[in-house]
Amino acid sequence: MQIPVPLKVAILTIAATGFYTYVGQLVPQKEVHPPEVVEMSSDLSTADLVEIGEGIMSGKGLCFTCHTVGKSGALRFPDLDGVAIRAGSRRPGYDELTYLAESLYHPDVFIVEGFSAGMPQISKPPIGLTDDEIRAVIAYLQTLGGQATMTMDTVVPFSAAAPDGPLSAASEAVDDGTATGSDEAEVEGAA
Amino acid sequence: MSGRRNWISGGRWALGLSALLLVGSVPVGAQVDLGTDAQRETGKRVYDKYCSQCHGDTGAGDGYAAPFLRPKPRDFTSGKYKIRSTPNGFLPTDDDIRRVIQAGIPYTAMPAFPEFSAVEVTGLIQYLKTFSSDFEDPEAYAPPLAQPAAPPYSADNVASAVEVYEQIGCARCHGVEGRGDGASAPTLVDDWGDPIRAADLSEPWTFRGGATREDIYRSISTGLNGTPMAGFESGLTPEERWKIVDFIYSLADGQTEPGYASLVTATSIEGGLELERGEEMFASAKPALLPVMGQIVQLGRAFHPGVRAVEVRAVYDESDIAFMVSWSDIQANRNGENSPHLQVEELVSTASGSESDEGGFWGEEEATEDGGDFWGEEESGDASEGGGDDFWGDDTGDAVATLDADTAEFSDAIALQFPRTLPTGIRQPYFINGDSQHPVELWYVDLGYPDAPELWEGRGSAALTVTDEAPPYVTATYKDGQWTVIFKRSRTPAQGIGFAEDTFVPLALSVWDGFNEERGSRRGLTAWYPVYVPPLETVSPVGPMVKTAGGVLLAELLLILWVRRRVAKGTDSGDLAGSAT
Amino acid sequence: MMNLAVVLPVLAVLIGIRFAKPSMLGWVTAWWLAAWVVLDFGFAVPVPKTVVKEFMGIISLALAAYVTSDPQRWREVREPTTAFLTERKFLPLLVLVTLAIPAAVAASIYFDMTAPAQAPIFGRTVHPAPPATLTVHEVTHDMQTLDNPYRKLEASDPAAFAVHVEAGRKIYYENCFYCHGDLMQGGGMFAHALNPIPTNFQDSGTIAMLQESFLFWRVSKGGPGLPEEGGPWMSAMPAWENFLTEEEIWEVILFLYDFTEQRPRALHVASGGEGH
Amino acid sequence: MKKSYILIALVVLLAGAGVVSELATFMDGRLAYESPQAIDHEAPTPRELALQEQAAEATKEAQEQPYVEEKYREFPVIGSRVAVWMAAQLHLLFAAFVLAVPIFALIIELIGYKTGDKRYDDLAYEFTKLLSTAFSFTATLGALLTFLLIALYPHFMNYLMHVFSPTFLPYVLLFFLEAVFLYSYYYGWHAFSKRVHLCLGLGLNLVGTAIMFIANAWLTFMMTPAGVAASGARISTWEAVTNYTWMPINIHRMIANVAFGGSVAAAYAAFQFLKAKTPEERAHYDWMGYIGNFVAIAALLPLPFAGYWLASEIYAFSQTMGLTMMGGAFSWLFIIQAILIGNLFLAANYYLWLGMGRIEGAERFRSYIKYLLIVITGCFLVWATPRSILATVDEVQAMGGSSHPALGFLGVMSAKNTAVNILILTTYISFLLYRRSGRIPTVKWAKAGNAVQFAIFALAATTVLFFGIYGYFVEAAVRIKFSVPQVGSVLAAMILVTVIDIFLLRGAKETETRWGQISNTSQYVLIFLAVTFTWLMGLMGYVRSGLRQHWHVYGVIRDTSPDAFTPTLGFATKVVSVTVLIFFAFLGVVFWLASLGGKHGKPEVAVEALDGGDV
Repeated sequence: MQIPVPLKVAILTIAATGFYTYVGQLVPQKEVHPPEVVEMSSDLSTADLVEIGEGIMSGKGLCFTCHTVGKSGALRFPDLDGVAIRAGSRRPGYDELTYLAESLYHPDVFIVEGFSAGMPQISKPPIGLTDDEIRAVIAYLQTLGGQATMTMDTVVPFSAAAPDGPLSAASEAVDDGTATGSDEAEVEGAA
Repeated sequence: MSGRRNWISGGRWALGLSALLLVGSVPVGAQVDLGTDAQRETGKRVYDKYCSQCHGDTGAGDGYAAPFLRPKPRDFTSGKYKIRSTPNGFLPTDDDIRRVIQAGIPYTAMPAFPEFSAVEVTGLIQYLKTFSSDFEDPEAYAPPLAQPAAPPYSADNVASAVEVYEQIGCARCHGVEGRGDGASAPTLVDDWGDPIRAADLSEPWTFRGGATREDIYRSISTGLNGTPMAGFESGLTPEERWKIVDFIYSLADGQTEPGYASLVTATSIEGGLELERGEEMFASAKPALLPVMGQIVQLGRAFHPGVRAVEVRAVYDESDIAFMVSWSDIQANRNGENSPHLQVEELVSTASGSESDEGGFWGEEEATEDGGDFWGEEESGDASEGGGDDFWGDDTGDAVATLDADTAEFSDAIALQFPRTLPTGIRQPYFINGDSQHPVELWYVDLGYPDAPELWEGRGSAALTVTDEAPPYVTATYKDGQWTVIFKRSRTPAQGIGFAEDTFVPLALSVWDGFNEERGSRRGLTAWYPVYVPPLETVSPVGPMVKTAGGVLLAELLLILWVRRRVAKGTDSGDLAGSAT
Repeated sequence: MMNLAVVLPVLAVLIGIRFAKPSMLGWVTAWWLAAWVVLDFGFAVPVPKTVVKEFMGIISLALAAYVTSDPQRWREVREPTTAFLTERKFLPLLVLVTLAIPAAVAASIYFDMTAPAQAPIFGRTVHPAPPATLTVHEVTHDMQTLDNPYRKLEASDPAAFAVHVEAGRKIYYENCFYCHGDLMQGGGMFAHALNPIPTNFQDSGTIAMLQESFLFWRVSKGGPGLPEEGGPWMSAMPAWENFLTEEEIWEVILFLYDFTEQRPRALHVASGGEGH
Repeated sequence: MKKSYILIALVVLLAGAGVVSELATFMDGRLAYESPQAIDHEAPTPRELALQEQAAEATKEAQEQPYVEEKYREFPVIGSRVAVWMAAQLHLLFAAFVLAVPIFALIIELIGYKTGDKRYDDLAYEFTKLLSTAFSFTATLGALLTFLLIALYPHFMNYLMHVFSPTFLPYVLLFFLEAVFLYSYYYGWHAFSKRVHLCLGLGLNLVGTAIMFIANAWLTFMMTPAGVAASGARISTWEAVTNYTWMPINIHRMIANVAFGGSVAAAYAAFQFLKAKTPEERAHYDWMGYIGNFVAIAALLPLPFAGYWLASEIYAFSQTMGLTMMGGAFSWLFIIQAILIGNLFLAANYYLWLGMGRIEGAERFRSYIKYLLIVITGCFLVWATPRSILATVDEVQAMGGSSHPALGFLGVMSAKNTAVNILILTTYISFLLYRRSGRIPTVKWAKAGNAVQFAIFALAATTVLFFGIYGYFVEAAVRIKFSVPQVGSVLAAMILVTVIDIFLLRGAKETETRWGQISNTSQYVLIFLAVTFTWLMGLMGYVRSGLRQHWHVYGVIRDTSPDAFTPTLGFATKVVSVTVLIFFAFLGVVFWLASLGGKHGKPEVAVEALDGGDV
């Protein structure tokens, strides 16, 4: 009944790892999931959108990694306080909604003076906000100095649901993203 | 321990003093002890840090927290101390004050301060005395009342006490069953005109003066200064007082601690869950007493919920589940209306007192100031001063007539709250009406309309809606100061949460006390408590028992065999890990 | 802290054993039992079962190491055990013990399975990780650099500091003491109705371990603002940003430290953390 | 007879299966041919036409489909994350071994060279023997890991290449160099002159360390990125390399590798000891195991301090990450870690105590063991006390919170720091006692020397305890700094005492050490130690990597794969356990191969003369 040494060693190894696994099962078992994807039903009110938008800005959207609200001084990215006031008048022919939407969908098309490009396309991975999430973000941005008017029925320019408008050409040029040079040309042209 | 010893020595002291009283006048200098400057300075230092936030810098009971408190913090300038060993109307002894400082007053904001040193407590006592000139008046002092050792509890006393209890009018305030629901209870105010509630004698742990039989005896003897509760030192013989004590003691089955539950366990019953069966259906269910707190998180805050605890029982069968919730209520308010989503104005403003300029946020009005409209007439306040044979005077009867529950604006109501879906992880919906991501359902019934229960869905307090789902069946009864409400619903509803076997379903309750002007977000509520529905068919423990025991036995036998073999072979080298060749 | 009625007799027995000089087996058994009795019954506030189990596991390991680390001791334990297992004269007792152990195991399983249900346990994260940034009243703060704006007054202008502390005191006694209590020990009037119970600020393991920015986060966002891993999700702590201004939150934080005579953890201190 | 029945049954079964399947195809065909067209013409049936059409459509569709770069691919059954996790863990374990063994092999060889004692040289050679197979395993597993990463995380790997491409060429070159050095070091053991050979060993170590530093840059960058823009674009590769945690990880890993390598080598020795047939073999492998364990424990002692440094750098990089580690989801992991390290210390001391059995005259120290054990157990208990205790609702209510009024004192940093320092000090005393047990000092000042040593220990212990207790009375900011004097006094005491001891035992009267006369139990303890070390490395690897939570590169590149969540500790420990078991299976192969090579070169060592006390 002599047990061979390798077998004994194997049993010891299995017993030791088994014991540690057992210890591992005794502690509280928590699974931490990435920030939840907000389920956005089609009947959300404007206030809901604002709330969700704020959550996205600080969570999934990572907006506050760079942007600030209510800060001044040497900033790397534009401060968002009062952005709703400026949004309607910054680019000729752009209303508030279009401006905000463009800034979110195609951040490199128009760069606020004094800043340089660098914002990732948040509608694309790794951040990858959905159209509805961007809708919520816009709703929140509208409250910064203004009144949120966004609803679930509002057609957001540049989103998948938007009909081909006067701006779709610009958006396509940016969308394929193959040549940065052409983007710059667009910026020049648009400015 | 030490408190009791104080009482015994106090009693001796009292005996000595009563001997002196018999001889002649009270020796003045011996009694007025206002302490030294150093003591009072120590006292002031302690008072300013630990006491003034409630009792106020000048001892007038008007500190920062005062507007939010009921009972109000003691006004030391009045010289009226509730908990004493001296006769009604007289100043307390130093030991009385010390006892309260060190032990606190249960179910009020007055905490216990056991960490104060003897010097600090003595200093504090002397400093408190400076607030009221009464302490300089030798006439205001009286020797402590005799506190005899408690005779053993006697069940016979209980039966004969009922007569005394009725005769001297206890029931008029405290109610027939002692639930603080007497006819004049709604009208009671203290000496400052603030509404005050008669003690719920079925919850001794809430007694301000302590829950032991000795404590109860003392409170009956001395009365509570400044409240309508008179002293019965002369009105009742010690035997009669002990009878009352035993009667009160019996109301909570001798419990002096509430024994709050952490779980509601449902019990399976036979014979169908028929509402007609009423309370009888719950006879076998284990009661779970859940503490209720005020809703102070959202606007319309209730700093003083009218309900302190609710008792929940649950029964179930294959198809249905039923909950019975009962709680003490001073008055059944069946008129008026109530609803979970109604907005109410703040009863208390933070701006009360000195800074009136920053009110706004809490609502402008201070309803407590003109409390007459629902707290009753003021004249009952001086009732305690009579103290003679008829302790209550005659006028309280009228007061009862003017404060009729039928004209109340707010009705009583109750809601059972469950998550809409069973939480999978540790995350639960917000305990007040859920939140946008984690909705809850409310089984709501306005007790003014017990036939029309409603099923609400909550996604936060701002998003409460009545659903068109089938509401639970409800019956509600009010008897001797106690509401008993029974809810019944299918265990597998079409929508919302079900009650599967062997699961924990979170439950939170909300109770609205109409008498306390509670409505909407102003209410008493509980945290989440799990409701456990055990499997209808319990797994027999025999299988696992036999299996494990067999396994252990086998291991033992193997071990014995192994050892024996080794010994027989003579290879037992003593090495733990086997032979060393 | 300790239940002397239990601890002293155990000590007496252990001292008695020292003089009685029992066999090694008896000695080990006595110590094991003594440790268990002290852990399970020796504390005024009972030690939770999970910790008792963990500690007894470690102590068993240590005793085993002690016995087997010396051939002499090991022999003293082994020989009587072997004798008990093999010798004929012990047979009746051996049969009894061999049957008793499975019986005891079966009994414990029986009691486990028929025990009344207990409320489920939720582990609690003591200090959940704060977010990188915090938006209160529409102002976004960087948690790394956020500090109490009034803290510097403590040195530069004690009188003004005292005014802020007093303001914090007023705020505390108008809002917080219902749960956290007059003495900040977490024992307010509603504390008995809450689960988890309110934080005890007097405990040196709470606010003294934290930066003021952490308190600012917890006060302003409350239970609803707890992060994903910050269980158990039942905290009744309100999001005070709905009731208090930013200044008021900072003031009440000042008061918390002032009353409890604690100091906040300094900003920018790279620490090894606890529990390592 | 019976066998033939079975055979027949099998044949019948197979035949039956064949008939059934044939029938099924036939019927299918029959059904298809029911169309009247099929009977008369060769033309395709409608079904065939439809099928052709379908196939054509699919082809067309595929042709029209644009190529889309995949972000993630899924590994079957266990998922991508676990696959990469296990591959990385295995690779790292072997790499750690391959990096560590040359370090102490070289040192032992050097000792042998300096003292002229051939036994050391043989021992170093024996350690090196384990290397070559392990090296191949490391390389193979590294390749597996790389393939898995590129296949399963193409998008993310592309990004890492974007940042780190300049480091790849040096890495590969160094890898070649490593191979050259390693094989020349091993095969050239007896070929080169000793000096040249030692230089080869040095080169091997330098190259190995450089390789590790480069690989560390990649993984520390994922944790504490630097040198890239917020968008992820590379600014400076050098900055990305020298990020916050790079150097702490380098140091931590180097020390931990030595500890791990020593313990695995000791396990090898233990395994050979248990299989040994002759007293000579037993003596040799006992000695080897002892040295291996000595190396492991000596490296283990400073490891907590390196750990503190790493943790403090993590805090400095991001408080959020620091709190996630210590206060958040991972806080319970450190209780498991405490149990592991407590086991390590207990087992290491236990091995030493057992080892005293082989030394003549060790009996005089036997009575101290009791007290050492009590101290170690006490420290173990303190370290394993959770800050917030798992308790039932009733227990929590009785405690008035999630921390116990009495035990709560043991759950905080002050107590734990004190416990760790005392634990280290005690283990060191165990070592000292062991060292002493074989020798009796002859110098005149022996008594005074002993007294001074004792005083130093007492002073160090008092300092540690003083700051531990004082820590409860000061604010946190001050308390954090207390670990410096605590650690300082322990380190100083260990150095001072060692120096005194060296002089004290000069010319000491030595008693006989009977190598090989040790219980088998002790050898299993060595194996247990190796398993525990390995498991601990797996666990700490998990926490280091898990801290990133749902990020590939913390704060820069988000993990959007289905595996982005942080699994439960229970799951993590299972993966770690499986990995450890696979590792030991592989290790068995390595040991076996090593023993094949050694069959004809059995160590011929004069057992009695062996002297292992002085390393």
